[in-house]
Amino acid sequence: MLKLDDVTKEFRIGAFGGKSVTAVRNVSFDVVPGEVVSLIGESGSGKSTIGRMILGLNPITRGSITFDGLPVRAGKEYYRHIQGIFQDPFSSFNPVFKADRVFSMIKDTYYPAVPAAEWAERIETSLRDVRLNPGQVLGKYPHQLSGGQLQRLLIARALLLDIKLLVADEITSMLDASTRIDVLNLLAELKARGLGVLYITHDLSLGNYLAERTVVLRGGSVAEMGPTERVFGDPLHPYTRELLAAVPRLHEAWDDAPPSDTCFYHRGGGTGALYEASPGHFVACAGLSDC
Amino acid sequence: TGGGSTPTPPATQAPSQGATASANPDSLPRNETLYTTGTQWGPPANFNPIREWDSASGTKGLVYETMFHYDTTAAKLTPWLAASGTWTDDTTYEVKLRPGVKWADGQPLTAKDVVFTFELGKMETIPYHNLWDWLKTVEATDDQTVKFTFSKANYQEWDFMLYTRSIVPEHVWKGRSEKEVLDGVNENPVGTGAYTFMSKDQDRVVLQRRDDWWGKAALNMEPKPKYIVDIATPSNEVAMGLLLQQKLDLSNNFLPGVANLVQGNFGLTTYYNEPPYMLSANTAWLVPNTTKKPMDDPAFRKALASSVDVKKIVEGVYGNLVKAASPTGLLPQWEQFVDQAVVGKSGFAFDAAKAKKLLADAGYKDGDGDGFVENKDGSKISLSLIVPSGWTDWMESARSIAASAKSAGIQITPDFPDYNALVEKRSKGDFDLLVNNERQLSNSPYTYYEYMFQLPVLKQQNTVNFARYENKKAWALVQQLDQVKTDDVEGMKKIASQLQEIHLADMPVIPLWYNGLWAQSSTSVWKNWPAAAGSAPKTGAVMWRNWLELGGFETLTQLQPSGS
Amino acid sequence: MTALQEAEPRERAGVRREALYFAVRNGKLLTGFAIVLAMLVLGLIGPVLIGGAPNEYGTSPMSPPSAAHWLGTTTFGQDIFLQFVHGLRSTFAVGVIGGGIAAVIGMVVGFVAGYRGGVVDEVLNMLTNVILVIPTLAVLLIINAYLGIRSVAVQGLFIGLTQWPWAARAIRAQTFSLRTREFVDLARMSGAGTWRIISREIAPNMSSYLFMTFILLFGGSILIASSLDFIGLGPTDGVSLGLMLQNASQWSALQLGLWWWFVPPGAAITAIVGALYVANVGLDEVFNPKLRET
Amino acid sequence: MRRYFGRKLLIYGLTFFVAVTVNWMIPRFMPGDPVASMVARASVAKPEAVEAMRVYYNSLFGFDQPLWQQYVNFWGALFTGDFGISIWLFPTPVTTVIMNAVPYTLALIIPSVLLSWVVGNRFGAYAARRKLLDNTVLPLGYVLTAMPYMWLAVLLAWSLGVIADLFPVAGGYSFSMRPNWSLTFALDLVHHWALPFLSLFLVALGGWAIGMRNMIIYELESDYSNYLAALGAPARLIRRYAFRNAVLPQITGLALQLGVLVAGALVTEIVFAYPGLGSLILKAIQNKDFFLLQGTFLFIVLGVLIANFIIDVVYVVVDPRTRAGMAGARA
Amino acid sequence: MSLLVSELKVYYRTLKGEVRALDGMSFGLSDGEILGLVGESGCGKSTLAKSLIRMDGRMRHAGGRVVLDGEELPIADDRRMNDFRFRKVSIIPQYAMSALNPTRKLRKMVTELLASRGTDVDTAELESRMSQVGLPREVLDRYPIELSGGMKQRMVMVISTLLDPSLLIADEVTSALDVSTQKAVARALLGFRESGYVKSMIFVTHDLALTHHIADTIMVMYAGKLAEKAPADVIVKAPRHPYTRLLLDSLPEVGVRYADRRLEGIAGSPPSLLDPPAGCRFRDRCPIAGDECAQDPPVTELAPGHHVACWKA
Ligand SMILES: Nc1ncnc2c1ncn2[C@@H]1O[C@H](COP(=O)(O)OP(=O)(O)OP(=O)(O)O)[C@@H](O)[C@H]1O
Ligand SMILES: Nc1ncnc2c1ncn2[C@@H]1O[C@H](COP(=O)(O)OP(=O)(O)OP(=O)(O)O)[C@@H](O)[C@H]1O
Ligand SMILES: [Mg+2]
Ligand SMILES: [Mg+2]
Repeated sequence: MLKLDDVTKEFRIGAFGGKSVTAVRNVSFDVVPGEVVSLIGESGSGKSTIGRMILGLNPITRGSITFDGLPVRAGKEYYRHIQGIFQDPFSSFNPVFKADRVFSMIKDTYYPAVPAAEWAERIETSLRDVRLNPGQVLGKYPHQLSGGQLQRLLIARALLLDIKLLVADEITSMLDASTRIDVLNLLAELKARGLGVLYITHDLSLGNYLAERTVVLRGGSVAEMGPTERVFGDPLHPYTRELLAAVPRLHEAWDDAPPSDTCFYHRGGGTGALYEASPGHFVACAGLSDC
Repeated sequence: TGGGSTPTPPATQAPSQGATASANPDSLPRNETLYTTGTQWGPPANFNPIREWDSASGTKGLVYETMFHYDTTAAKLTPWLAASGTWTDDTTYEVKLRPGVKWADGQPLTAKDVVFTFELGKMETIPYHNLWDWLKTVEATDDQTVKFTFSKANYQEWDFMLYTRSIVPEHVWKGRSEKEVLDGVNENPVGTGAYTFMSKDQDRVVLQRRDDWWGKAALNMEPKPKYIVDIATPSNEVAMGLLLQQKLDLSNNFLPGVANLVQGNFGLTTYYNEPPYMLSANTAWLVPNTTKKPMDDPAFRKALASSVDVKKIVEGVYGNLVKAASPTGLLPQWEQFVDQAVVGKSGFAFDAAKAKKLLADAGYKDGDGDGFVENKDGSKISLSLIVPSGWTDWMESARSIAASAKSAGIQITPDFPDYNALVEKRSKGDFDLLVNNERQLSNSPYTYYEYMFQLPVLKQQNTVNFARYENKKAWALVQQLDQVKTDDVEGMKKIASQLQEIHLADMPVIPLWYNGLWAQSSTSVWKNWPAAAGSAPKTGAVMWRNWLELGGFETLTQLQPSGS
Repeated sequence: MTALQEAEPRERAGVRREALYFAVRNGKLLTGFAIVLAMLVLGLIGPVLIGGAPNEYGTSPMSPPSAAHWLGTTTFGQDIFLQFVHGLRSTFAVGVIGGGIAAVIGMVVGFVAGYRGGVVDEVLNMLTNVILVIPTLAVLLIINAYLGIRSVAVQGLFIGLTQWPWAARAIRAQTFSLRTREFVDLARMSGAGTWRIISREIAPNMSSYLFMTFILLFGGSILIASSLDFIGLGPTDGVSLGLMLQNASQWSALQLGLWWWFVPPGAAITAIVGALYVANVGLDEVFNPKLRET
Repeated sequence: MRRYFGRKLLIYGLTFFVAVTVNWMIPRFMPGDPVASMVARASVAKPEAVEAMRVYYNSLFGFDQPLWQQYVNFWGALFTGDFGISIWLFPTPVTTVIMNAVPYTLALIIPSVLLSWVVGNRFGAYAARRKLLDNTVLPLGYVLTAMPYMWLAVLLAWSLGVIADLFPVAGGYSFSMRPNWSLTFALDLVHHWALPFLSLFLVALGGWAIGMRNMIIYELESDYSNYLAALGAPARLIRRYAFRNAVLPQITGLALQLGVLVAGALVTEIVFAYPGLGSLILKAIQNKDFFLLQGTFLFIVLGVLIANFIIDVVYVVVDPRTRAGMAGARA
Repeated sequence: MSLLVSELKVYYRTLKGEVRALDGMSFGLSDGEILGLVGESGCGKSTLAKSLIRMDGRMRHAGGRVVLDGEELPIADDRRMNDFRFRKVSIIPQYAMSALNPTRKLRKMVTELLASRGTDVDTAELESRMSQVGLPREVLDRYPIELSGGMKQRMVMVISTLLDPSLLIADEVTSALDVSTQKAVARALLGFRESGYVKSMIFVTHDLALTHHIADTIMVMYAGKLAEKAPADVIVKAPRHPYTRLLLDSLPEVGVRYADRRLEGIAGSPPSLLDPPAGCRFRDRCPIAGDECAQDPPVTELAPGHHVACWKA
């Protein structure tokens, strides 16, 4: 369904783009319907940039992103199938308007002909899907709603369209533990209905909770990717190991990252050549012998 | 440029000058200095007497001198560099120069200098080039005698030349190119005059009296101020402020409202202590473009003349600082040339009813009832009156003219184009009405009539006959007047009377008021300023260009320090 | 993000209601607007009530304020109060036209540069900087001198055309920070076009800021216009406070002791512009909790 | 850093180019013929003489050449510091006229800009969050900034000059003086300078004070101020830090305001008949002296550009953030 | 006991009335103890942290006492509090990333700050503390802008503890960091206690797992009140308050997958602090709430050091 092929993104900064920063480097992966792919990695590793490229909000420097075989084309048709939710629910709403304006914007563009009553019904259904009480959230300003409520409003908004792919960028970073888990559960339910989800996070445990497959990014390129249980259960790349070790666990003591003596790191400038360690499990290493 | 703008250390000049300079010239003693303003409008640009229109004040009159001065009260030439001048025959004029006149560099003034000066006029771009249309030769018959031979003797104009052309030293000027003569700065002027330039700066020139000036002995005259500081004219109100602060002795600016101060106790005087306060300097004319409808109709022009309430302008705009003009427009100084009989018969005065009647009689009627008359063919009359933008008093006057014309049924809209644009319109004849005062008081009303009637009318009229009025007879009379000897007053009067008849019958230009010879002086440092009353001098107290020869210089010689 | 959370406590009252609450209690805002409003009303209804042409010569020149002439008369006997109320009108007109045009240009340039970014931004930014660096009064002087200014409207136009750069810069900066806010992306994903996003998403978010910009431009226009009038480059027709000042000064009002001719127009300009500034600070306090005096 | 300056220079270059080009166009494309007015002033009646003069002046000013040639020549002349010849003050070169006036204008602008900036900022910083001052003295600031330059100037000239007779109301130095290196003369210069300076200074002062006050309130609420306060640092230190940060936008503000301040100086000079560029510009306009106008305008543009550049340099020196490569975001 | 907080009430003044962000908190902290403070967003954690060192303009001390090392802290008196700040109580604020003056080099800033508190900088000591948190000494000659977020965070830690305060408040110092930096910072905090730079510490966070790693005691807050306070292990392994339990239940761990085990959040939302309902504030969301919960539950000590405010515990 969604396919990234050797995607690279360079940001030009300074006047007339003198300097450039490579935010994403030769990244390839795909997302199929009904699958959650989680994108993890430290801050600045390029996760959001990938999400924004998929959403057509940032142009691609090199490589290609195709959706159902067609290249990304920001516009009405494209967004009928692909929607995104951003990491900050508060800034996703225009603070001077009521929160449910996000719904009417959808209506204006996609369903201008739908009668008001029917539309109200659709919104209600959608809100109930995300387990919100319409009476509690409609007609309110964003600041009168909680982060979790806003987050779910956004999901409900996406659901109004018959989308096939959802890019969820750190949608839980602002939520406390209990609200967070509600949102995650919702995503999981949607997945069951055939929705493809690109779940972007830097919190490994959340990625692990939800995703079929995991892509670990480091400095813009893929360090390791594969089925979640393999990546988490048998991390091959030292960076993945380091990350896993740093995650605080409730019932275990912190242990130090295993010394990274075995593998050659792919930092910036590498070719990004991935080695397939086991079926579907890729790791960026110079070669098998090193790992 | 000038030495004044860069400070010079006092050490270098103190010892050498100590003997002659009575005070430190870096700081002029107040009681020996005359502060004037109203002459120059910016930094002194040049000291070239040929550039009469923009040379630093005093270049002509104080530094360079002319052969004669003209006494406006007595209406006659006063010999100056010349000891005498006589017509030896109808086309030959002989000047005897005064002996003992020295240039500032010590060289004597000779007839050759005079010849040189007039021959400069052969250069095409020199302002008095057209003199050579009727002047045949200039010769120095001896060191002191100059003989002018004319192909056609324009006596009136010649007298004007005699007191307006500065004589320049041949030994300094010889070999200067046309460009240099016309455009040169003439950085260190060598003149025969009573003053030399001491310093200059952005906003002033400072003149210092020459104690070896020839006139002290020869004329028994001495200008009293040892120093004259002529200040580049700031705005009116600043000039007034300076005057009130007694930092200024003579302001030749138009200072509206000064009448109030003259009446009050501010130590300010003007020529008269009642309206019009000032002597008259020139006539402001309302000039109709006689090539356009309906200004081509004398009847309309006469109605227009009657419709203007000059009194209102004189009182309202000028606060009585000016005088309403006589119907002939001739300055009061020329009163003897006004033929009262002609004026009595066909003169005019403000009379809206009469103006209306004149219009009606001539066939201008208000057909559509908008309060304004239409052309005879029924087309609308809507005239614009242009005066330069920024000339506030004239702008106000134009508004006033429009208002009073309205009451007579003539639609006039005042318009204030930029001066440049106005000049262009004026010279191309692209206007309806304008106000103009180009011609100043002179030795002869001839200059006024030349202004009114000069022919032929060219595509571009630059200085005269802006009305483009064509009357061959009038122009012939003007030329005739030119050739009347200047002492033949009766002859002049006769022609003038004929000209006045034409003028009043046809009204090519409409006289409005006499602009004043703006002169307001403070008596705090200098007294004995010219005044109408008592024994005070009767000359004009002006430093304006070309006016020093008309009595301005003489005024300086009669000043007295207030302290004494 | 943490700052954001703190700035928006969840339980605070509605932004608008809160702004209103503080607005009606803000002395600066109220005083400022009251003065401006009073002047505006005077300028609007004054000429209608009094009637007569402001430049008409009267019979009693140079008379001090009296019952017949509330602010006295000029050298020409014109009624100064009548000129004053007409002058207020044109002064407000110049403010509205000049400030309005400058605000519109500034907003368009600022929004487009800020929202579009990239080369468009660079080019607009360059343009802004160029116009910013050129001393505008000098340009105005030249334009005025050569083209001549006939009416208050043309004067306002010229002022508007040269005064916008700082506003454009300020708005660009604001837009720049707003456009990275995610609701803008969300609007894009809802199929909104550039123009719609700017006008419906970004602009409403800085409405108070835009209003303040306009206030400052308004005041600036009045001051510039009065300077131009004073130098004699004002409109040739009509009356304005600046022209009154120019006339008063040209006809030596102060030297002749006609203070009533000179003081009111200058005081009115000062009052209007000063009141606008004060109101601006008041507004700032209303919309910005940090500036509120607790 | 180099980029930052490169970019700035590009803008300056462009501005200069635009300014020069516009400038060049003025006498050539505006209505009214400068030569015609020159000829008209010379009061020459004879058509041939008029024509001769016209031809002569046209060639003198190069108006007889093709436009592109004139444009190229203009640039050429510019780089040799040749702005042409003044029409009004013919035949003085424009450069000379300007150079004579410039010291006066600089003497007015530089101290009034800098002093009002420094004093205004100090004052605003001091008043911020001090209720009493904030409510009493700052309103005065608003009134001052809102005053039209010339109005204040004329009031000062009248009250302190004409009425109180404390200060002279015209000229750069006494009309009785000749420039020399003496204390008396220096004092005289200062005496004449005082009122124009004061009026410029006062009007600008209020603006800076207000700006600073608002700015510093933000800074006093900022995280680093809160942190310092939480560590018990005295208010003095916090204010000092806040001041330094608040001053940075004020530096940029200075660059933004420069054009306005120059304009104010021009008007003030006119009121006080101070022999600087302002009086010159007014006269150049009144006399249609295109070349002088061109020259003064270019000179001002150049002056503003240089001042801006200095401000940019200062900015880089005082604000570490620009040096850390964030330059692109600003400018 | 180094710190004793009793019945502390701190309210925010707002237009609509007072927000009772802290409504009667009592707890103690002994020497050398690290107290982890957790709780839902908006429950008053930062308010507690702030009120112990510097209340902002909108906060009002509505009651209660704070005693530090036997001395009462005049928390409502900004001026008198100054003597205690930095020397006795210090803070690493939530906004550590922007807490450093951007236009001063760090060395200068530290010097001036210390000078203003009447102390000189002991450069050697400073540098040794910096190296302890992994900061090279060159950092002192840089501007804050030139440091990464983590470096700034650690620098603030060093600065805040320079005068060896007896109580350090660390407010969500790790939430903006990625996991590896988070770990480094947390370790450094532990190191500080070991080296005796600080005696005791309150560590505010929303990350239960992280707290568990560094805190000795964990205190759970709910809606401005204490819910449960116990040694870290006890909280994690045997929580008694229903809120604590539900909180723990909703924590995904590495290894827990939706497919395997579906975690559940806590239904409902916390009460408004503007006008909080009487009785137990968790009552509406509590699965085991009963009638007695209409009464305010007292804090009871179930086991030594294990305090719970719940009728059902
Ligand atoms: N608009 C932009 N212009 C320039 N650089 C950018 C831009 N957006 C992102 N970058 C850079 O690209 C890199 C990747 O940023 P991105 O936001 O994708 O990271 P991330 O993995 O989402 O980080 P986080 O976890 O903090 O959200 C960073 O170095 C960032 O500075
Ligand atoms: N300035 C304020 N004015 C009014 N209410 C405030 C203010 N600051 C905070 N509050 C309210 O006080 C309560 C406690 O806030 P506090 O910042 O202490 O929460 P917190 O537990 O630190 O939350 P977080 O985890 O989000 O930082 C919240 O309900 C909040 O809305
Ligand atoms: Mg991101
Ligand atoms: Mg907090």
